[in-house]
Formats: sequence, structure tokens, C-alpha cells
Amino acid sequence: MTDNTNINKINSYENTRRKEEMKHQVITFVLMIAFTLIAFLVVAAELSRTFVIPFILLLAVVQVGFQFYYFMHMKDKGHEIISSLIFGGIWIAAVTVLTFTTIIWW
Amino acid sequence: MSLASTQKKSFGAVLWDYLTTVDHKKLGNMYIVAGAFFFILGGIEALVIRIQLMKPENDFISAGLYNEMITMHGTTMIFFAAMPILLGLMNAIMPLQIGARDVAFPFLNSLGFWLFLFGGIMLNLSWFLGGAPDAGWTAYTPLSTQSPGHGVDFYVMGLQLSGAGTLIGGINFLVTIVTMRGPGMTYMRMPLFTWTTFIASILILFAFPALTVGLFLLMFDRMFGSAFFDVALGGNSIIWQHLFWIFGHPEVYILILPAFGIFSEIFPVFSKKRLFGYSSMVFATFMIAFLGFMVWAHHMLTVGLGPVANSIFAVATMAIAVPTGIKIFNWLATMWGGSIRINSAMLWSLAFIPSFTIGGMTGVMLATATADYQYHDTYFVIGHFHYVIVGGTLFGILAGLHYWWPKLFGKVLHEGMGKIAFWIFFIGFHLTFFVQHFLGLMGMPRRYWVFLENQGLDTGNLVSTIGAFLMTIGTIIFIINIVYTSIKGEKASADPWGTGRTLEWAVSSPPPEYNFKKLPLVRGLDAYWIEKMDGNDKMTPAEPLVDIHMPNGSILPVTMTIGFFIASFGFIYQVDNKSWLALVFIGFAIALGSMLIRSLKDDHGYHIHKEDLEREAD
Amino acid sequence: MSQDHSLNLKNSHEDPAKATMEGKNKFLGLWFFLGGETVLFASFFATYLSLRESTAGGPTSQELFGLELVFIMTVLLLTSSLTSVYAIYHMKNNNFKKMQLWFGITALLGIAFLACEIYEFAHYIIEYEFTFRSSAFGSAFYTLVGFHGGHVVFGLSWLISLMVRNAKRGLSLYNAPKYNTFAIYWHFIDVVWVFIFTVVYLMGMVS
Amino acid sequence: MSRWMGKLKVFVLLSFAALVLSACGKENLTALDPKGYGAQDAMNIMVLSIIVMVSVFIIVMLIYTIVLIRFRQKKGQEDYIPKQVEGNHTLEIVWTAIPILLVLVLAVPTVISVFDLADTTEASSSVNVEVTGNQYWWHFNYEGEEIQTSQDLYIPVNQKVYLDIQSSDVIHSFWVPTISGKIDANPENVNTMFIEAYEEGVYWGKCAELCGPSHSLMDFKVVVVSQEEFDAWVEDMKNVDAEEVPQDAVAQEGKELFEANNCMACHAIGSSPVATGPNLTNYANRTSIAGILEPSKENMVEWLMDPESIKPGNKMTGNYPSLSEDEASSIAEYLMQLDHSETTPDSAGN
Ligand code: HEA
Ligand code: HEA
Ligand SMILES: [Cu+2]
Repeated sequence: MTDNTNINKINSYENTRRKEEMKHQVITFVLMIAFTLIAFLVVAAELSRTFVIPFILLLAVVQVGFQFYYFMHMKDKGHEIISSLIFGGIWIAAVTVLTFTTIIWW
Repeated sequence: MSLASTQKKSFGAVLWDYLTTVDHKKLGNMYIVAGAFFFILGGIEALVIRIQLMKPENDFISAGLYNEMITMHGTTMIFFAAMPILLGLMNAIMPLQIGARDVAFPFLNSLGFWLFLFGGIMLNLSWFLGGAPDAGWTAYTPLSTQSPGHGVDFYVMGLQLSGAGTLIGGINFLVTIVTMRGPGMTYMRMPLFTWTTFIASILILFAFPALTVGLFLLMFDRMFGSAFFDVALGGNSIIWQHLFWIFGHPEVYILILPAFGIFSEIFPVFSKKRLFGYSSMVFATFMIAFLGFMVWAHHMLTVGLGPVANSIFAVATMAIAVPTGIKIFNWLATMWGGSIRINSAMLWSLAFIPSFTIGGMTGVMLATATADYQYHDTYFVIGHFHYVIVGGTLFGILAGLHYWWPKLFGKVLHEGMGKIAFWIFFIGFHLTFFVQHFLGLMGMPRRYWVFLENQGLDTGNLVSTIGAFLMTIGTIIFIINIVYTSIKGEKASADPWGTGRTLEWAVSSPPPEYNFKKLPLVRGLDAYWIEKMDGNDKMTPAEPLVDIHMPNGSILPVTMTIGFFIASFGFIYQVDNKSWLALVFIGFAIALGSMLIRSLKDDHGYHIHKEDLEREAD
Repeated sequence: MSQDHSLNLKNSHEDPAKATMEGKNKFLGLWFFLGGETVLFASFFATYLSLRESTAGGPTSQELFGLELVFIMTVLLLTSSLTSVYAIYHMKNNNFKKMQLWFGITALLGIAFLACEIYEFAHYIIEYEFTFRSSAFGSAFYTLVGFHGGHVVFGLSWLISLMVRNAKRGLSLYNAPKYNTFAIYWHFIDVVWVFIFTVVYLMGMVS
Repeated sequence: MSRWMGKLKVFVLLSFAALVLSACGKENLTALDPKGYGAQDAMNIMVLSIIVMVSVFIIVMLIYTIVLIRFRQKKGQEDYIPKQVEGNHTLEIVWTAIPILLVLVLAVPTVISVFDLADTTEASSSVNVEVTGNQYWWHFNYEGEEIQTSQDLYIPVNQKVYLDIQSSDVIHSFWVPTISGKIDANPENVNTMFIEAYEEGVYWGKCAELCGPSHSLMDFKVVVVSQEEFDAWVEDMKNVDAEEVPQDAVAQEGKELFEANNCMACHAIGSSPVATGPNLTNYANRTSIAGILEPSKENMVEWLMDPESIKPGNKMTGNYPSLSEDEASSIAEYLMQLDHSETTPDSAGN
């Protein structure tokens, strides 16, 4: 029996932790929608190109960070190998995109 | 699936067993056998090339056929011979080395194998269906988009299939190494072959998607009229070159790193000394992999990317000499002070050091961009990469085969024949490829169907051809050795070399299907050696004898693959007649149907019971 | 290795998706796969970026794209990401019914997204005669966005077959990892979309 | 032991044999005897890198040989267990640092010369030639001069000549080993590089990027002449009269056949920009027929009768009515009389 109460305790602790986490995720979501909105508004406002493009790219990167770290839990424990591999992929992705946007057009 | 099925099984049963197996050791052997088959095909193609180039203006084969030969030789050797044999060794050995009972995804493992095999069959069917691809293994656009007939289509679909298989294999190995390491097997206690498997798998994971995309674009351009490489519609043919080499350069390290791993196993065992600088070896492997992704444009130095790009890529390329050098010197230091025994496995490994060093050094010479304007697309490059690929990867494969043969097939290869085969092959190898460096500098570009008379290229080419024949003889002796051994060879003990250091030598040869009756407790690097030094003849078990959970065999990987195989034909031939699209639908129906069955039908595997295990002899 | 797959979830405080070796393997395997997918999509993006001005006289991105539809699509997909988070939340609380419900909503949102995309493509083809074969830009556009769409289709089929298959069985340590891997995959699709709407649509409209 | 010595001997012999071979590469084809700016630059780097490589190789082989001589298991040592050495930091640092230094030694001159060779700032004050690679021949258009030629590129000695290189179909690569390294001819962009020859002569050029069945037959020549001869050649070529009446009746008949068979649709004589096929101006002075055959009438006839057997996959095959031997011979006669310039490949020979 003692076993069970223990688990129950843990469970209730876990439950509150999960609720807490869920709250974070809803906030994340609201932020993402807000970011999206800002990005669209900036483009709709037809501001100068040199400002808009880096700005919306930055918003995208932050949004993706939210996705990875909150929705996909990359911030949690047990994700060390995963995040090093994902960052590996991102690094190669970045190098690829960089070359294609620079040296493919002479 | 029963244990100890000593009674003879019917042919049908054996075949069914191989079609449905998910056992990593069987799959490993199947990879090796299929890879060897493709190696012989690629080798025969190489011979045809060398015969054609035996004398100036030879007309042994036609120009078109020559281009098909080189394309098929390169593609077959890289994708269907060297890589599968390495994957086979990884499959068979790596789980044993980390003390695992299987890989993480036995089902996917089998799927990966079948995709590779059918990809290879697909590619080679092109010989019989109107002509093989003829745009080089690099399939540069727009030559490849304009190539008439279906040859290049077979190249695209064949590589797409096998590429998917390889990707699956890579992910499987990664997960296996992360989660399935046995008790006590920390990362820094993993044998080097496991490490190189791990890192080569990372390379596979990140390199193959670029090829996948490139092949898709090529497929769309050739089969569905898109305009990626069609200059008239704004396309750009350089995109293909980038995508191909973003894949292609890491690919050459996918070929060499596992071979490095094999040598790192063999040198310690036959020097009776632990690997010198273990952690720097791991680090160097990571460095090679990391840098390997940032140098691909060294294949494109003459494309006209501009001096900035050329300089960056040239210098980055040269940097790879540093970690590779660390490895070479660590191997030498491993042997220094050791007690070296030379047998066939060791001969191949020893021959690797000078051969690969030459190849690596010509690689660094190629990286000096200014000089590469001369070397590029000449026989100098052919010389370079055969030195690293044959002298590195192929020597590694042969060393690994001799070394692990007893573990894979239960018998030790014949030493005498092994040595004769080695010497003939080794001499032939240097004869063939050493002169090619000079041929290149004397003005012989690669992919030349004929070279003209009176250009001073005759002697060199003849020498090269003679060497190729010596390599053939060497290979044939090796094959005879295999046949002889499997008939006459003696059964091998668990540790036939006597100085085995890693876990695979702690289980019988060949190992039982569950690998370890009780998972062993690993107490350090070279786990088995440690036990031996402590006077134990066995590993200490980490668990009591319990039921062993085993995955079920399945025919679905084969049916899935056949589905994709059929669909590929549909894609290829719908260009001629839209009704071939039916095959696409049929093929996908079969493949998706198999997937559906797989996901709907629960597969919990089965257990080998404790009682049965107890009855088994050790 | 796990011995019993019908293990009662109630007594476990571990994440049911990662409680078994199979579960852990699936989880890692999918993540690693996503690492590869990153490079896959990067290659498509890179190709698109180098060809986006190669319109060969055909319609340009400024002429084609509109903000409204893309915004709707973005909200649909983002929301579906959130609903799948809810579903996983309920999975961890071992509430199968609610989990199925939220996944159901996720699927509906996904289908709505797909419908918008099909409408969009049809619109370009019919109104502008802008196809896959019009120009290198056309090829690159449809390929990049289409591959993302293909991922959505695949994800939906996966989800629906999971939901149907397990509708009567409830949650177990055997199927929890499957739902969990699906959810991660689904988020990744959203990640890709964030870049698509930024790089393709928004950047395509900035002149 | 003896086996290893044997191996070494074979190896030394082989390298020696190869070195002897290398000395006798064909003049004006080999990259080992550079006579131009780019080739010389490349040669300098090659020599430097060979020095580095040979020293590294000697060190590796030295350790290797010592290891194999000293540390073989001797009889009675079967049970001997050597000391299990983990590693040695000093050693590891040494063999990391030295290669880094060596790489730097190579990298610096490489980068310098890469930028030097890419420098095209002087292009406007020099000879500029538009080079087009075609399956399987090369076209040259002297910018600003209204001169079009094919297959033989005339340039003045000791002067940088700027080439704007492009392809009309698949990728080719322009390579004249003795004068300079190669650069690709891409279909979608122009690559610019310069060549400068230090000696007069006729140099072999090769296509270095697989471009189809006759890739190996896509040879061309660079004819390097003195500045005066080059100027004379330019003058001659600017004043070509395509209507010029041939000297004898056979050639006259050849000319008529040439026109009747619509050869002009692809081949121009004079500075007309038609470039579906090689420009035939000054044909009599060509160094070769179709880039590979000796320039003789028999070969010309053979080519005209069946180009496919000489250059598989070429674009001429099947694009004109088949010719009888007599007809081909007349056309050959006509073409072999197209002697528009005093400056010939022989001028480069002196
Ligand atoms: C197993 C395969 C393999 C391996 C391991 C390598 C290794 C290397 N390769 Fe190679 N390469 C190929 C396979 C391989 N290559 C293939 C197949 C092609 C042609 C593809 C095609 O076009 O069809 C090619 C082409 C190729 C090119 C393009 C040539 C051209 O087309 O113009 C270049 C250019 O830089 C290059 C460079 C290198 C370098 C620098 C290394 C380095 O990794 C080598 C490092 C090793 C050493 C240097 C030796 C040991 C080091 C020491 C002893 C330390 C001290 C040394 C120094 C300081 C120099 N390779
Ligand atoms: C793993 C890779 C690999 C391997 C192992 C080899 C092995 C060999 N290669 Fe190859 N090669 C490539 C990869 C490889 N090659 C690539 C990528 C290209 C570039 C292609 C391109 O340009 O697109 C190339 C190109 C290439 C060329 C240049 C062609 C050209 O540019 O025109 C040449 C020429 O000599 C050549 C020769 C050889 C030879 C003689 C061998 C030998 O080592 C082979 C030895 C093996 C055998 C000889 C087999 C023995 C046969 C039997 C035992 C069967 C006996 C039975 C019967 C006869 C029935 N190869
Ligand atoms: Cu490379």
C-alpha cells in the first residue's frame, strides 16, 4: 500500500507540474500567433525591404524556437543528444541556404 | 524460429526465412553478399573500361557504351558495393560490440536492406531495358536531363530507393547506439568501430536528404517537365552540382570512416596493445565529419564560383588533413611497442597506411585550388580517389572481412590464400592507379572513351590495364578462398585470434540469434580484454537468466519494397505512355497497404523462454 | 526490455510515451529523422531561394501571392499544433477520451489547412496559368510548398489510422509512443510552415 | 621481413618508372612543362605541395618501417603482453600542430594565386574572345573585331587574353594544359578567365567535362603567334570575302554543292554570326579536321561521308543529304582552298 500512496503523491505532483507546463504552452501559442500577426502586418504595411526581411526572418526563428523548445519539449531533460543532432541539421541547413543565396548567382 | 533447429530445412523454408528475417546478423550477411555481388559487377565494368583504354584509339566498345560503363561502374561501386558491405559489417558487428541483443528497429532494418537491394536491381535492369545511365555517376545537369532513353531515369529511381534504405539504416544505427548499449557500456567505452558507425550514421542522416532532393528535382525535370535545370525557363544547372556534392563529399567520409573503425579494431588486436589515443581518435572522427560538410565545393573549383568561394572551400578542405593525420599517427603509435602478428587481416590493414596516406596527400594537393584547375577532371583525380577508396575503403572492407569472417560465418579464412590474394591485389592496385596521376598531368582528362595516338599516354595506360588484371586475379583468389573455407574450413572458436578485445569475441562464432544469453557487464574500454587480463574467460553477466524478448519476422518489408519498385517503373515509363501511371497506383497501393498492415497489426514479438535458454549449451 | 505491454498506466508516473524501450526508440528515431528532414527542407528552400526570381516571363511572386489566405492557413496550422499539445497533455494524464477528442480537432484543422492549399494551387493554375512547368520559379514553388503539403497529407493519414485503430482499445504503453511521435512530427510540419510563410509568401510579397 | 623489403623495392621501382614516364609527356599537351601564366602558377603550387607531401610521407614511412622491424612478435613471445599505453599528450600535440603548419604553408600561396588568377581588371585593354562550347566543338568570337572562328584559337604571345566562356548546350570545360588551368563552360552564365602564353606554338586544348559520347574527341588548338603575325591575322580575317570565286573547277563545283546542300544553314564562312556548326573561315589553315584528324583531303572526305563514325553523337550527322564520294571530294577541295590568312599554324612554329 505504501507503494501506491507514493505513486499517488508523485502523480499529483506530476499533475500540477503538467498543468503548469500547459499554461506555458498556451502562452507560447498566443505569442506565436502574435508574432505571425506582426510579420503579416509589417509586410502589409509595405515598409522598407532592408528592414522587413531581416525582421520577419527573426520572428520566424523565434517562433521556431518556441515550437522546438516548448511544444516539442526540446528544453526538457533527456533531449541532449536530440538537440545536438537537431542543431547539427540546422547548421548544415544554414550553410546550404547561405551558399545557395550567395554563390549560385555569380 | 525455433531454437536449435538442427534438422535440415527445405529450400523454400530457408528462402522464406531470409525473406522475412529481421535478425541483424542475418541482414548483415545479406548486405555483405549482395554488396559482393555488385562489387563483382562493378569490377567487371572496371575491367571493360581498362580494356578499352589499353591502347590508343581502341574500339573495344562504342563511345556511348563507354559512358554507360563508367557511370555504372562508379554508381555501382559507391552505392551498391562499398556502402552496403560496410552497412553489412556495421549491422552484424556493432550490436555485438555494444552488448545489445538487436538493433533498435529490426523491422526497419530489414526494410532498409530490401530497399537497397531492389534499388541496385532497378539500376542494373537498365542494361536490359534500353541502355544504362550515361552521364557519369555525378549525373551533371543538363547532360543528365538531356540524356535520351531511360538510362538516367533508372539511375534516379534506383538511387532514390536505395537512398531511402540507407537513410533508414543510418537512423536505426543511431538509435541503437544511443539506447541499446548494454550495462556499463558508456559512450567512452565504445569500441572505435561502433564510434565510426555512429558518426558515419550522422553523416548519412544529414547527407542523404540533399541527394534525395537533388534526385527529386532531376526526376521532376525528366519525367514531369519541370524547369529546375532548364536554362530556357530560368533554371540553373549548378543547383544540381551543389546538391550532389553537399551529399557527395560527406558520402566519401561515409565510405572511409567505417573503414577507419575497422582498422582501429584490427591494429590493437594484432599488436596486443590498446588503441593509442582513444579519445583523440573519437575527437578526430567528429572533426572529419564536421569539416566534411563544409568542403563540398572543392569538387566545383572550376565551375566559376569566384575566388572568395574557391579560397574558403580550398582551405577548409586542407584542414581535414589534420584530424586524418592524427588518426594515421595514432595507428602507428598503437603498433609502436606492441607485439605485432601479421596475418591477412593485418596485411590489408598495414597496406592501408601507405596507400591511404598517398591518396590523402593527393587529396590535399587537389585542394590547392590553383593546381586543381589543372588536376580537375583528369586522371589525377581518378588516381586520388581510387587510392583513398580502394586503398582505404576496399582495403578496410577486406581487412574487416578477414578479421570478422569467423564471427560472421563461423570459419577462419585460409591464411595462405589470403596472403597470396593480398600481394597480387596490392601490387596490381599500385600499378593501376599510381601512373594515373601522371597520365592526368600529361593531359589525359577523365571519362575519355579514347585517347589519341602520339600523345605520350600509351605506356601509362597499358601499365594501368595490366594492374587491373592483377587486381582481378587477386579478387578471384579471394573468392576461391571463400568457397574453399566454407567447404573445408574448420569451425572457429569464440575468440579465434586469441587476442580479441571487444565484446563480439565473447560470444560464440557465429553468435546465437539472441547474441547474449545474459547481457554482459562492461567494466571499461576493451571489455573482453579486461576480463581476460583479470583471468576470467567469460564476461561477467549483468543480469540473471530471464526470458528474452525477440522481434517477429515479417514479409512486409519485401512487399513494401516491391510496391515502390513497381511504382518506380510506372514513373519511368509514364513519359512514353500515360497508361503506365497505372503501375504507379498499383505500386503505391501495395506499398501503402503493407504499411497499413504493419501499423494496424500489433506486433509484440515473442519470447525465448528461460527454460529453453538453459537447455542450450554455452 | 519491457515485458508487458498492457501495463496499467495508472500506476506509473513516467511519461507513458517513453516508458518502454520501444517507446524510447521510436521517440529518438523520429527526432533523428527530423534532423534529416531539416536538411531535406533546407535543400528545397535553398533551391527555391535561388530560383525565385527566375520567372521566365511568367507571373512573379508579387503578382501571385495574397496575404489573407496565407494568414488563415498559418493560423489553422498553428492552432492544430496547440491542439495536439492538448492531446498529449491528456495522454500524460491518461485521459484517453479527451486525447482522442483533441487529436480529432487537430485532424480537422489539418484538413482545413489542406483544403486552403488545394484551393490556392487551383487558383494559381486557373487564374494565372501558373504551373509547375511555367518557369523555374513555378517548379521550385510548387515543389517546396507541395512537399510540405505532402507531409501534411502523410501526417493526417498517420493520425487518422492511429485514432481509428485505437478507438476501442484505450491507451496503453504500446500505443502511447505512437501518438507521441506523431505529435512531434506534427509540430515539425508547423516549423516548416513558419519558414514557408515567411520565406516564400511574406518575402515574396516584399518588393 | 624480406617480404616487406620486396614490397618496398617494387614500390620504389614503380615510382621511378612513373617518373621516367612523366618526363616524356607530349610537348604542348602536358601540364608538367608549363608555358603559360596559369600553368606556371599551378606548377609552382604543385612543386611546393609535392615537397610537403614527400616529407610527410617519408616521416610516416620511417615510423612505419621501424614499427614493422622492431615490434614484430618474435618466437617465444606468444604470451608476452606489451604495456597498454593510453596515449601521450605531447606526441598528440606534435602531430596535430605540425600538419596545421604544413597546411598553412600550402594555404597561403593557394589563396594568393586564386585571387591573382581571378583578376580581370585589365580585360578592357586587351584581346577579348567569347568562347562557346558546343557538342563537340569550340567557337571563338573576337569581341569588337567581327571575327568568328572555330576550333583554332589564335592569340598573341606574352599577352593576357581574356576569355568569356559559355556553353550552348551542356557543360563543357575549357582546358589548355600547357598554358593554363581549366574553367567550365556553363549554359547559364559567362565565366571569365585569362590565358597568357610565354612561347609561340600550337597548344592542345581538351574538353574536360563529360558532355556526351564524343567528349573525348572535343579537342581544339591554341595557336600562339607573335604580336605582328596576330595583327596581320586579325586584318586578314576581318576582310574575308565569302563570295570569293575558287581557283579551279573542282573547287567551284564544291562550292556549288556546299551551297546546294544547305551547308550554310549551319556553317558560316566569314564573320557571319551563324554558329550552329563550326565557322569554316580560313579552313585550309586548320590544324585538324573535326578537332582530331590530320588535315588532309582524304580525311575531309571521310568526315563528310560519315561523320558519325568519327565523332559519335555529333550534330552534323543526318542534317544534310548523303554525299557521293565525288561530291564529298569536291566539297573537300573547296574547303581546303579557303586560305584566308598568311598567318598559319606554321607561323607559330618558328
Ligand atoms: C573514401 C573516399 C575519399 C576520401 C577519404 C577522400 C579524402 C580527401 N579528398 Fe577526395 N575524392 C573522392 C573520395 C575521397 N576523398 C572521390 C570519389 C572524388 C571524386 C569524385 C568525382 O568527381 O567523381 C574525390 C575528389 C576530391 C577532390 C576534387 C577533385 C576534382 O574533381 O577536382 C578534392 C579536392 O579538394 C579532394 C580532396 C580530398 C581531401 C583533402 C581528402 C582528405 O580527407 C584526405 C586527408 C588525408 C591525408 C592528408 C593523409 C593523412 C594525413 C597525414 C599523414 C597528416 C599530414 C598531412 C599533411 C599535412 C598534408 N577529393
Ligand atoms: C568504391 C568505389 C570504386 C572502386 C572499388 C573502384 C575500383 C576500380 N576502378 Fe573505379 N571508379 C569509381 C569508384 C570505384 N572504382 C568511381 C566513382 C569512378 C568515377 C565514375 C565516373 O566518372 O562517373 C570510377 C572511375 C574509374 C575509372 C575512370 C573512367 C573514366 O573516367 O573514363 C577507371 C579507369 O581506370 C576505374 C578503374 C577501376 C579499377 C581498375 C578498379 C578495380 O579496383 C576493380 C577491382 C575489381 C575487380 C577487377 C573485380 C574482379 C572481378 C571478378 C572477380 C569477376 C571475375 C569473374 C568473371 C570475369 C566472370 N574506375
Ligand atoms: Cu570531396
